Amino acid sequence: MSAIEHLTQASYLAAAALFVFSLRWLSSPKTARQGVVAGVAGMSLAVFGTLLHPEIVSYTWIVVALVIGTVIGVPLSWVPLTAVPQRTALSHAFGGMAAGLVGTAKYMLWLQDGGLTSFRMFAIIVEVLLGYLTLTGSLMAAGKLQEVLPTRPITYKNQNIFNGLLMLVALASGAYLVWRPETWQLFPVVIVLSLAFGVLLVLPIGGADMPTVISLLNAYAGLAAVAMGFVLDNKLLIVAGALDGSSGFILSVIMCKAMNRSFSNVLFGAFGQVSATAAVGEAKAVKSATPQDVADILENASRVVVIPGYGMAVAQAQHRVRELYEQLAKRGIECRFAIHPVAGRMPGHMNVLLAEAEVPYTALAEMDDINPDMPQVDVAIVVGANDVVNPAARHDKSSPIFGMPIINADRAKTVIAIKRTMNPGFAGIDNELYSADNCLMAFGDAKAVLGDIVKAMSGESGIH
Amino acid sequence: MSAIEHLTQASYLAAAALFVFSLRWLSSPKTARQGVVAGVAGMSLAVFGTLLHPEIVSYTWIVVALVIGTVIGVPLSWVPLTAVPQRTALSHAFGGMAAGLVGTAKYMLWLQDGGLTSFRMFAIIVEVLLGYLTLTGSLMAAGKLQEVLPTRPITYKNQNIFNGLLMLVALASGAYLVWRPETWQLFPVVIVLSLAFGVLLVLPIGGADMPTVISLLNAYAGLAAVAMGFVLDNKLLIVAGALDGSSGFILSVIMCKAMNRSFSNVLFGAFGQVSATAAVGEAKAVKSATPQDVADILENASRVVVIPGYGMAVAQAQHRVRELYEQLAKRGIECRFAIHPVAGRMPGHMNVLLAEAEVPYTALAEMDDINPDMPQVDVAIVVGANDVVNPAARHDKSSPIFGMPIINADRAKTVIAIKRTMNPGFAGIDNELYSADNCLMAFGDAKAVLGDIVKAMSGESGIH
Amino acid sequence: MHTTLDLWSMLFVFMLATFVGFQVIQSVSRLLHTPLMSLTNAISAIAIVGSIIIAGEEKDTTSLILGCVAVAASMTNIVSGFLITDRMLKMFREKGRQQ
Amino acid sequence: MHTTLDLWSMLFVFMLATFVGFQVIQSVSRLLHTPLMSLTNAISAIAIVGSIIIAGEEKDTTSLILGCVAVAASMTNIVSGFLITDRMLKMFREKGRQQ
Ligand SMILES: NC(=O)c1ccc[n+]([C@@H]2O[C@H](COP(=O)([O-])OP(=O)(O)OC[C@H]3O[C@@H](n4cnc5c(N)ncnc54)[C@H](OP(=O)(O)O)[C@@H]3O)[C@@H](O)[C@H]2O)c1
Ligand SMILES: NC(=O)c1ccc[n+]([C@@H]2O[C@H](COP(=O)([O-])OP(=O)(O)OC[C@H]3O[C@@H](n4cnc5c(N)ncnc54)[C@H](OP(=O)(O)O)[C@@H]3O)[C@@H](O)[C@H]2O)c1
Repeated sequence: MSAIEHLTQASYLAAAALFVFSLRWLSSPKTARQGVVAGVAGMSLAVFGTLLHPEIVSYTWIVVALVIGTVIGVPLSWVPLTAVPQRTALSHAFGGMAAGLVGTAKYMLWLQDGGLTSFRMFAIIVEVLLGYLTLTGSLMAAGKLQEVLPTRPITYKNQNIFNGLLMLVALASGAYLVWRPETWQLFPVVIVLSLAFGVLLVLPIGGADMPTVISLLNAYAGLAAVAMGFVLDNKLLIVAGALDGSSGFILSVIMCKAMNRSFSNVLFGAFGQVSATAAVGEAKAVKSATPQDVADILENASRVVVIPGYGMAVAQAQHRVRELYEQLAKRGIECRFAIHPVAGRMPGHMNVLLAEAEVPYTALAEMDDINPDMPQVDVAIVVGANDVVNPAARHDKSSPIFGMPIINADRAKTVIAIKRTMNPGFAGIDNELYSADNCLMAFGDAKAVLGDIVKAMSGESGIH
Repeated sequence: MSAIEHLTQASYLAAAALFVFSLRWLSSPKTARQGVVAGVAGMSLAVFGTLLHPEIVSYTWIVVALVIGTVIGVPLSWVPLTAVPQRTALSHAFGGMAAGLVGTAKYMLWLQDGGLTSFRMFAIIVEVLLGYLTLTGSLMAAGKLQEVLPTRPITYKNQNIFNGLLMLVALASGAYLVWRPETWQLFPVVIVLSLAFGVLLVLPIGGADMPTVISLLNAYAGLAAVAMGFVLDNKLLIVAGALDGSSGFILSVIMCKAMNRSFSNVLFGAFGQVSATAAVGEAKAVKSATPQDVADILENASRVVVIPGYGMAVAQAQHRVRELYEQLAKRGIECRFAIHPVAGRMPGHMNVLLAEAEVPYTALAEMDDINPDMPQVDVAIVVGANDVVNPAARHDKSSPIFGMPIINADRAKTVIAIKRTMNPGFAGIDNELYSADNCLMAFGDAKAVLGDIVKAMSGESGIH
Repeated sequence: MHTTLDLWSMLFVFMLATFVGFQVIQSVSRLLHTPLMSLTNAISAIAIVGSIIIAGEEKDTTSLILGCVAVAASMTNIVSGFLITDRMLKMFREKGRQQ
Repeated sequence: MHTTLDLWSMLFVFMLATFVGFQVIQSVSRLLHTPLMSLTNAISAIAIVGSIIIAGEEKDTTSLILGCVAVAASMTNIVSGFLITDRMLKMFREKGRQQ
């Protein structure tokens, strides 16, 4: 092994260590940006180490490709925060594609020079299958999130049987290829089936269920990188892929738990439609309040908790929320934010939006930390959240969200719920919170209502 | 690679995973015994996988050696708990010896058949150095702990210079061997120097400082196993050795932190005598109490905290402590145990002793958890602890233990300190706690004093 | 012989990396789950390593094209992944603005 | 070539195992630090794997003797380490006796 090769290997080892530190530093917002630096350093080391590779005969096309990638990548990082899920999905698609293409190229090259051992063939099949499946699956997910594709679940008769048959054909072709790698006619079959599979898997899933799907595709993209590592005998790929794979896996498990779905449901059945039980109960009487009323109530409170949800994201109301927070702080009223793990449409959604609006993260509290304090809270303001504050999850065994942990908004002395209508949220079920005695509804778009509340408060702030 | 070899490798992979789980399950006493099962399973798999090795020509001597090992090992596991540190040290000595011997044998074999690459030679040197150093160092530590050897630090003039020179000679011989592995005359030099080194390093350290040394030797034994893994190209050895190494390393860091010593002090300077500043202050007046007094005070308390220390271990008073706990529980008096991380003479010392006496571990509280509650505690009973409750650590900048975290016994309403004399503890400094207004001394052997207290309480328990 | 012994090395690496991954990810702050997604996204674009070799070897036109597309795709992920992660993380502050 | 590529595999394994070790050990309950010491003691006796091969190959008398002594020493650690760990762990209970 030449000195150059040692250098390459050393840079790979260092890159692997840097990636581990990169993720480790995400354990706190204080060290998190350092984590990005470590990640960039690791990636640069890995790329430079690779460019030293003696088998590279020309750099021209590599540089062209790198430039193209940069030119596409930079604007992709400017998307508004509400489009982050789509961007993530798109990015998984690219990752899957890269894995699939490298696997395909390696197959062709080894087919020519006879390097196809059955172990390598096996690794290639896994890489290609996961890669292309991730490509089309993620494109579908991105399309549904961007609402380019219909977001409703698309189902047809015998769907499961059809998918199962296709899967069988793909596995049989793969197995045959491992046995006889030279039957190249089967290789395109595997590719096409993998591509089809990605589409078919995401087709029956509603747009709102995409976050779980995206996390799962994240795990698949990671596993595809691992398989590429086995194909190319490259430990760095295995390490980075495994880190990515476990991240996707853990995030989907967290989402499942917070939504009270079983995990097998995600691995297989997340790929199944969410039964939207549109339980239309008798319309219960609700009390409503004007922004001025809300402002008055807030003025007299000493402890306030804001519970944001998907509606805050839709209305882009996070800046108004921060203004409210400042008004309260000015009066010495304690204001905290109660963040439910699956509030919004992706893990950590609320945190990023509030951070964008410059709410200090020290004011954010996790569900388990704030729930014991809820009975001492004077006013809980629910901003476009619905399912995550539905008390039915605690006691109504027949409810589809029964058992899902919720933020106990109903235990606060007064609850103010800001939403546009009495329509249900993501889970499609009514929320008894709104008809509770201590609950007032402030109907309207979250941004507008909050704006009025803040105006009412700042108008009075001189008097106060 | 034959099927058998694959089987061997598979068993190694499984063993490595089992070892990780084994340690992971130690995170809670509930799963800890499961951890032992995983460890045994991993070790058995590894041994069986190795016995399949096709290069083994005869099993006779292996079986003899295994039987001898078992015959020695079983009685070694019956030692009383107070002798656990010695046993651990002895066991590191065996581990170091095994590494050293295997390294020596491999050197000889490869010297004959010309297999000595400079990489292998390097790994062998590291293995042999760490192995033999651990052997003699651990024997010294065991001897000091068992008080077979003088426990006082043995120092002489120019000690550091002498050690440094020896180290230089050893490193130079090693380096020369890596360059020219065939100069076999140097190999015994390295062995002898390593053996000498182990002795010289532990010589200047007092018996009471042995726990830190033992943890460090634990780390060295682990690293020796890692080096053996590099010599034999065996990943399982590398994994197990790395796990062992990090454990020893972390435990010594924890001890250092809890003793407020810097870590470099441990890596290099722990190998230096602890300056016993026998600060003999003016003898302050102390109040003393009889066991009957203590029993009366306890009867009227509603929250009691017991703070055990090295004296409880010396006096073997843990069973009396449990009886006291039961007497209190019978009266509905809350009784908890405050465990300082370095109370006693090894990490976790108090926990094992109290567990032996069948005190439920749920009654044990860590320092950081109990300190905030101390002002609400009616009686704090200090059983043979001294340094870990010395308030000087909090405020006296000139004290050698300044900055060491302590259990705030002095903040309890009443403190009762059980010890034999006014002599200082391990750190050799006076303890102002004893002369505090709220402190009563119950002089005597911990076992006897506690026995009397319990007797006084149980005598009255009928009346109560 | 060489590739099969190496197979076991790779399995060891995979197993250990998975352990590390699970432990590290579980300790990521919940606050940062969205940036976590984009950061792992960028890291998994390590596929660029394999793509560069395929593209650089220029064994034949097909593999050159496939390799270059893979390089461009991975580079896109790297650039956008790290940039957007940093953009999000910059927003997390202990104190509010001007305070 | 073979041994040097493998060198890097071994370094990867070592690095990852160290990460795993640090994380796993840091999460060990403080209650159990004494049993931890004896358990890692038993695990590091994995040196038995190397010792068995040296002893079993019987290449020459010296290596046979060295190997056998190493096997016996490692086996001692395995047996006593696991037994004493289990003995200690058995004593940790949630409730006191007879309750
Ligand atoms: N975070 C994740 O990772 C994730 C992943 C998958 C699924 N989910 C699911 O998503 C749901 C999240 O719960 P959630 O409470 O955050 O949201 P939700 O239950 O979907 O409710 C959102 C509410 O916001 C209101 N809203 C919409 N636009 C609004 C606007 N412009 N102004 C004011 N209000 C507006 C809607 O009521 P109106 O229409 O009446 O205004 C709706 O009731 C959970 O069921 C969870 O399981 C989350
Ligand atoms: N745990 C570890 O891992 C570790 C490692 C290294 C060093 N250390 C050091 O060890 C010390 C531990 O502190 P500690 O408070 O537990 O112990 P300590 O400070 O050494 O004090 C022990 C006390 O117990 C008393 N004692 C001895 N025999 C007794 C008996 N038979 N009956 C009643 N009392 C008896 C002694 O006083 P009398 O002689 O007056 O009775 C002595 O003051 C710390 O300084 C720590 O840094 C601990």
